[in-house]
Amino acid sequence: MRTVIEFRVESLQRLDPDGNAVGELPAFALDPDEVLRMYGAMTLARAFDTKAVNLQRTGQLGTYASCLGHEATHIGIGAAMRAEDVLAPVYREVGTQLWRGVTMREILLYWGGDERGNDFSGPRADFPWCVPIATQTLHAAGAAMAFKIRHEPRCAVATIGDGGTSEGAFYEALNVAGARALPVVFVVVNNGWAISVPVAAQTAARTLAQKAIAAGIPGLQVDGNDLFAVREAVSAALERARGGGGPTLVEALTYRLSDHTTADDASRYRSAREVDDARALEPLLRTRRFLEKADRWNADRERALLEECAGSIDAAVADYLAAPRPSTDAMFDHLFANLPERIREQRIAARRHAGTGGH
Amino acid sequence: MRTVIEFRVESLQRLDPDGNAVGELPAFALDPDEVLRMYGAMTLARAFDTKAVNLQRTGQLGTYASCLGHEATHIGIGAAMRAEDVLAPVYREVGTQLWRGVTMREILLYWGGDERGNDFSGPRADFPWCVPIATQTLHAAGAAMAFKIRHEPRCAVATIGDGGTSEGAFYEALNVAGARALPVVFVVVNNGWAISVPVAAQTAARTLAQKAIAAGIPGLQVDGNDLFAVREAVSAALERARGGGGPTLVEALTYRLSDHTTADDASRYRSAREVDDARALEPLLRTRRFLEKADRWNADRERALLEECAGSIDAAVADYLAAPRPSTDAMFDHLFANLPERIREQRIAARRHAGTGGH
Amino acid sequence: MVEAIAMAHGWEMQHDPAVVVIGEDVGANGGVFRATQGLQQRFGAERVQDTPLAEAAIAGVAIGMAAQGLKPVAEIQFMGFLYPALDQIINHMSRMRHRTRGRLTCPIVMRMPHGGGIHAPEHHSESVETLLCHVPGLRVVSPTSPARAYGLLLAAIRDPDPVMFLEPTRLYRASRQEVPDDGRALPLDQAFVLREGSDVTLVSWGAMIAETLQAAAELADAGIDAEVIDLATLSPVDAATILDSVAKTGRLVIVQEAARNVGVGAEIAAIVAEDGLFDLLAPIRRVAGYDTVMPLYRLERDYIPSVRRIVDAVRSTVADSR
Amino acid sequence: MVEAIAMAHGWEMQHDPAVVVIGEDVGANGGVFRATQGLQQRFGAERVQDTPLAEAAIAGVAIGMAAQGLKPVAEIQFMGFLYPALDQIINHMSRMRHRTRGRLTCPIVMRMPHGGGIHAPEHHSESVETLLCHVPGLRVVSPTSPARAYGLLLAAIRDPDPVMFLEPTRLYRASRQEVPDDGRALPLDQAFVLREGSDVTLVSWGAMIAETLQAAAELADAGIDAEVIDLATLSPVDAATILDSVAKTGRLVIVQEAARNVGVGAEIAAIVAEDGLFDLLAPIRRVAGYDTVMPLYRLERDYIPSVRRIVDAVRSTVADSR
Ligand SMILES: Cc1ncc(C[n+]2csc(CCOP(=O)(O)OP(=O)(O)O)c2C)c(N)n1
Ligand SMILES: Cc1ncc(C[n+]2csc(CCOP(=O)(O)OP(=O)(O)O)c2C)c(N)n1
Ligand SMILES: [Mg+2]
Ligand SMILES: [Mg+2]
Repeated sequence: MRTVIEFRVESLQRLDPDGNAVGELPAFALDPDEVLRMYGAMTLARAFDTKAVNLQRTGQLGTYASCLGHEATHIGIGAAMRAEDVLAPVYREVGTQLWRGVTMREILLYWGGDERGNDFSGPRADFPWCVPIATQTLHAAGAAMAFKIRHEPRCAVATIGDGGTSEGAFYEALNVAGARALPVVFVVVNNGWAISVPVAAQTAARTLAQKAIAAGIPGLQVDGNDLFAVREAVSAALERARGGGGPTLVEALTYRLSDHTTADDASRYRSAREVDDARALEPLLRTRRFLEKADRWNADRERALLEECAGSIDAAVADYLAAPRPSTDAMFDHLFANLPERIREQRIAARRHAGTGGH
Repeated sequence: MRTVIEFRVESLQRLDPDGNAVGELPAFALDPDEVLRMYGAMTLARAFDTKAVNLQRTGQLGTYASCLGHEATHIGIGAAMRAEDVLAPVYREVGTQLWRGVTMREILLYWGGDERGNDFSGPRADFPWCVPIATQTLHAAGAAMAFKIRHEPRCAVATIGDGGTSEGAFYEALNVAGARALPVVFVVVNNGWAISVPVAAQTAARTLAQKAIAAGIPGLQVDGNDLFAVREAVSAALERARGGGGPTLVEALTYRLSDHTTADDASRYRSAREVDDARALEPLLRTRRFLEKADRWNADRERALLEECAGSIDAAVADYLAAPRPSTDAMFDHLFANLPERIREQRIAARRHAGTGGH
Repeated sequence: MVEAIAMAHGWEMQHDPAVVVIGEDVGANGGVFRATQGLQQRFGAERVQDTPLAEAAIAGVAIGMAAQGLKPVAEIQFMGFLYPALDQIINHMSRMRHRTRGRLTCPIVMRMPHGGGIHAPEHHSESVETLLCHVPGLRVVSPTSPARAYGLLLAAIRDPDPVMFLEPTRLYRASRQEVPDDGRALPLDQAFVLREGSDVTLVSWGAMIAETLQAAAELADAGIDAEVIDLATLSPVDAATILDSVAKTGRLVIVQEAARNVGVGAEIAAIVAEDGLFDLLAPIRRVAGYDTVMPLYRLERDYIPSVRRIVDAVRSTVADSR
Repeated sequence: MVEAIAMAHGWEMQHDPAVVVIGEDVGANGGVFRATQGLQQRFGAERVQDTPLAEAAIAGVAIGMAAQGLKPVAEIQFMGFLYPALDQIINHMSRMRHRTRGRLTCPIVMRMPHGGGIHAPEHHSESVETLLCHVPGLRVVSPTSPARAYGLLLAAIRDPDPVMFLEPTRLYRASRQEVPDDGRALPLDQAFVLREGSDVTLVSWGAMIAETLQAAAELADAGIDAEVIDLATLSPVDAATILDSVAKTGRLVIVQEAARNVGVGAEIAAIVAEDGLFDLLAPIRRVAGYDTVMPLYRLERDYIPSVRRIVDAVRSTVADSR
């Protein structure tokens, strides 16, 4: 047997669970204002998330997918991207979306059953929430193909869950991106679970980063609870992609501290012990510790930040709750640019029966 | 950066293009009768294939996918399998199928537009030809799952082309097979081309064997024009699978010496030079050289073998050509075990209009 | 209904060792709707397997298992996630018997929640039975009560060919009914007349049966006597039962949740326009989902046909009679 | 027809830099039917790209490109290989505009050969337009002559929404027709009356138009004057043209190659049974593929409706008139 080719998967950590730096910190982590900005965004994401779950529990929001525990990954991705890049998220990337300018009101509208939530006023070119698992990775590849054909210095970023890496579409996206050296970064948010299925039952692969090897592209792991490592790795991948170096797969190792969604009861399939262990590694705490050690943070500032978050969240919630129900016509709006005659007739019929349904 | 895990792809060769042994030959290669049996099967496959192409050219067969150049891979796979194992082939594995007992008449019937060709009288549990690329890999995984659940010491083998490795279904099959440690072997028959698309345009992966890494399963390359290497590698993989060791991916490197099918004209997209170079490496020649060097073969024996092949082929062709057109009812036979009333009515209507169509 | 479905699984697994259950979250979690609740504990993790998250794999692996002698019952988590499995279902599952002249077969049940009305997220409320009904070689079945869910699911598992089993999501927990666990199957390929009537035939299936029955009750108050047919097997349809009914009533209103265009309702209308035309006293009417995307949940009650829409359609039909 | 299709690509790529072509073997090989012949040489390997062999990727990448401002024309090599792409088409392509309230759109054409009759291998002869026609948010178009192929393909590429463009395989090389390369599009959403007549309306589409026109000619010899409508846009259908015709003729025979059950023909029958019932002098008839798998080629001529079947159906319709 002759060895034809060798591979290795590497892993990056910059901030340990106690908030201590590991190795050489990247420039942005040495800029305290930048770290504060990211910590603020993580805090907002968590506070907003908590509120959204409460709204669901009190019947004011539909099924909602919490991002509890994913904040470092989400904000790390967001902070690594440029405004003109494009995000193709799943249903859980609240943090990244907030960072990129999707408003809390839009997020609530979407999960509140209203398509207007997808009409992002901020990142106009970003893809909407994507529920059919893994499909968004191909959209990111296609967006990257458009940028490449037009010679624009832009990149696409797709996120995907650990469970999502079992879908064929994911591999097709990695493969086409590799074959055409597309400017796209795939981030696998490995939070340990796909609803009730743990990663070990999902695949025999010991890392999800190694799935990149199948496409002949670089893949690496980062500690997904480590804001600095995520941002550094995604930044490097984006830089390479922007320079024509092609795609990268980044696996961010984190943990889903919540139920899968508000419709799920995780206690049916995983132990409280496991969740407790994971909670000790969660990202806000360690970022706060880092800031505290650098003397940039204290209980007062934390309190002020939380109040500020609460204020903006309350305003957004009020806005959301005040949004009038869409008109019946909205079912037909934007179906086609030019609505065919037969469907125009249906729009008229629908007006006649608006509000007669019982669900 | 910390290294988390390392991989290597190895490659196996046992017979060089001049027919010289490389390294230590496996037992079966030291048994001259066994080698002769395999060489005979390769020769039959090539002679049959030539005949099938001619039948197509003379309007006596439909579109046909030649296996010219694939004989070592095909017979190597066949010889490695046990009768009770199950094959899930593509549309090109004529050699493996002949070895396993699919008759030439059945092969011709299928490509002659008659479903009866799929009712293999020999390997009753083998899957039929599979045209939708990559889908057969999941059938093999499912078959292996059945064997595992029933604790039967049987394996499934799926073949797939280099182009096929771009389809999501292929990765899903590797992944589920790995995750459940299924007794299945996937053989990628890398013949350099997927119709007009060369492997380098199909993927950035430098080997197709490395696609196994995505699923956490072993993958290796073999010289696909080297009968001994193919059989040895597939045998080892089957042995491991049968022993509960899970799946393996074997990439067999060969070359499609023919057009893609009889409907294709490969001169539109590849150079004669490339084909000539590949022809020098083709499998029959080197197996013959091996036998000649061992004093087990000469021109007379070759002539006798070719005559024997021609005789059995001619008989099969005559049989095929004599097969009566299926009845109109055959369209409805075997659609359901219990044909629903509405479709029974259609069967009657179809009889009334049998033979009125013009195509 | 969801308990009846779990119960049918349990009966058949107990009595037929070839039956295996696969799908996403069907094991420890018992399925996101609990339709496979308790099965893994009872029959073990080999016969009740969580699959990786891949629908093409679920269908493809089921085909491989079935061709080698097992009887897989596979869950697709929601009908909106069926699409990746369609290649395997259409190109292989539906035609393995035909292709191999009966040598290999696919005794498979693909179960999936169907339809809206439970305020679910995007893609969780689809009624795309058309995509399956058009495919030769498949049977498509949908139950409308716990008892029919039990009896039809048993029939589906026992059937030697693939059956697509569409479970109306909003009926999962809608009604309680004692269902005896007696292993008795109901017939496939046969519609059920749920209410006899003489003035108009209402044909429906799935969750819309609830609104249709309610409309029939309202119409009765108004002196219009509606016959209600539960299609049960959506493909192939039981044309005889429908034609007999229309011969009696002279009027046909079809109620479906799916988008109107090229729906199963179109097939029923076509059958009657072919084989029962001269029985018709009035134009056929379809009350259907609109030909637009199933909206997010704030508008779903405007999309799903209401009792009012059915009643209005029947009244117009009666008014338009010759 | 296939040259007209390549020509339409060429015109539009020349005049609109946003148009790109992707698919399997569309580059150096010019497509397995040569529908993209010469384009890569003319417009380069960025704008005319061979994709890896993956249909979900073709559709998904097209969506990503379109959402970011390009106008992809994507080839699926045969309609029987469309299925892996359905998830992307149904869950995303058809509804991106709707979902985002017009923020992102999918001006995409998915082209594919459609139908049988050329003695092709398994899976190469499918007519499964139903699967696309039922999906809200898609237009489905099929040309029946070189000129209509040119004009409709231009219209499809220029349309701001996704268009599924089904090219009848057996018409690719069936007829020669000089088509001026003038960039003139034909209208979508509109049927073409190919032959006027007073006794019966024949509605068809795709390759079956050939047999339908021939049947009309034979019927004329027998004194039956048939109007022939080429549906052209299969979804949404041009109901007005059909209803007007039936109002005139009183009889409707629908001819489709696809399996009968829940076909586009059912929709047409249903529309007429709803909105033209009292115009009908005779039962509607569908002449369709049988509800079985498209057989391998030795039997395909028994499967595809023959001129004889159409003529017989029309004669029965006339005979059954009231
Ligand atoms: C194609 C498809 N199949 C099934 C589902 C149902 N589903 C929603 S989320 C989920 C698990 C996803 O797990 P993972 O990819 O790890 O992401 P996470 O939810 O953990 O962020 C499943 C099965 C879906 N949305 N899409
Ligand atoms: C799903 C699907 N897409 C497209 C095709 C058309 N097609 C037939 S063979 C082929 C190329 C296959 O190449 P490869 O996998 O390398 O196998 P080879 O023919 O070289 O043995 C294509 C694109 C198909 N059969 N199935
Ligand atoms: Mg997860
Ligand atoms: Mg190949």
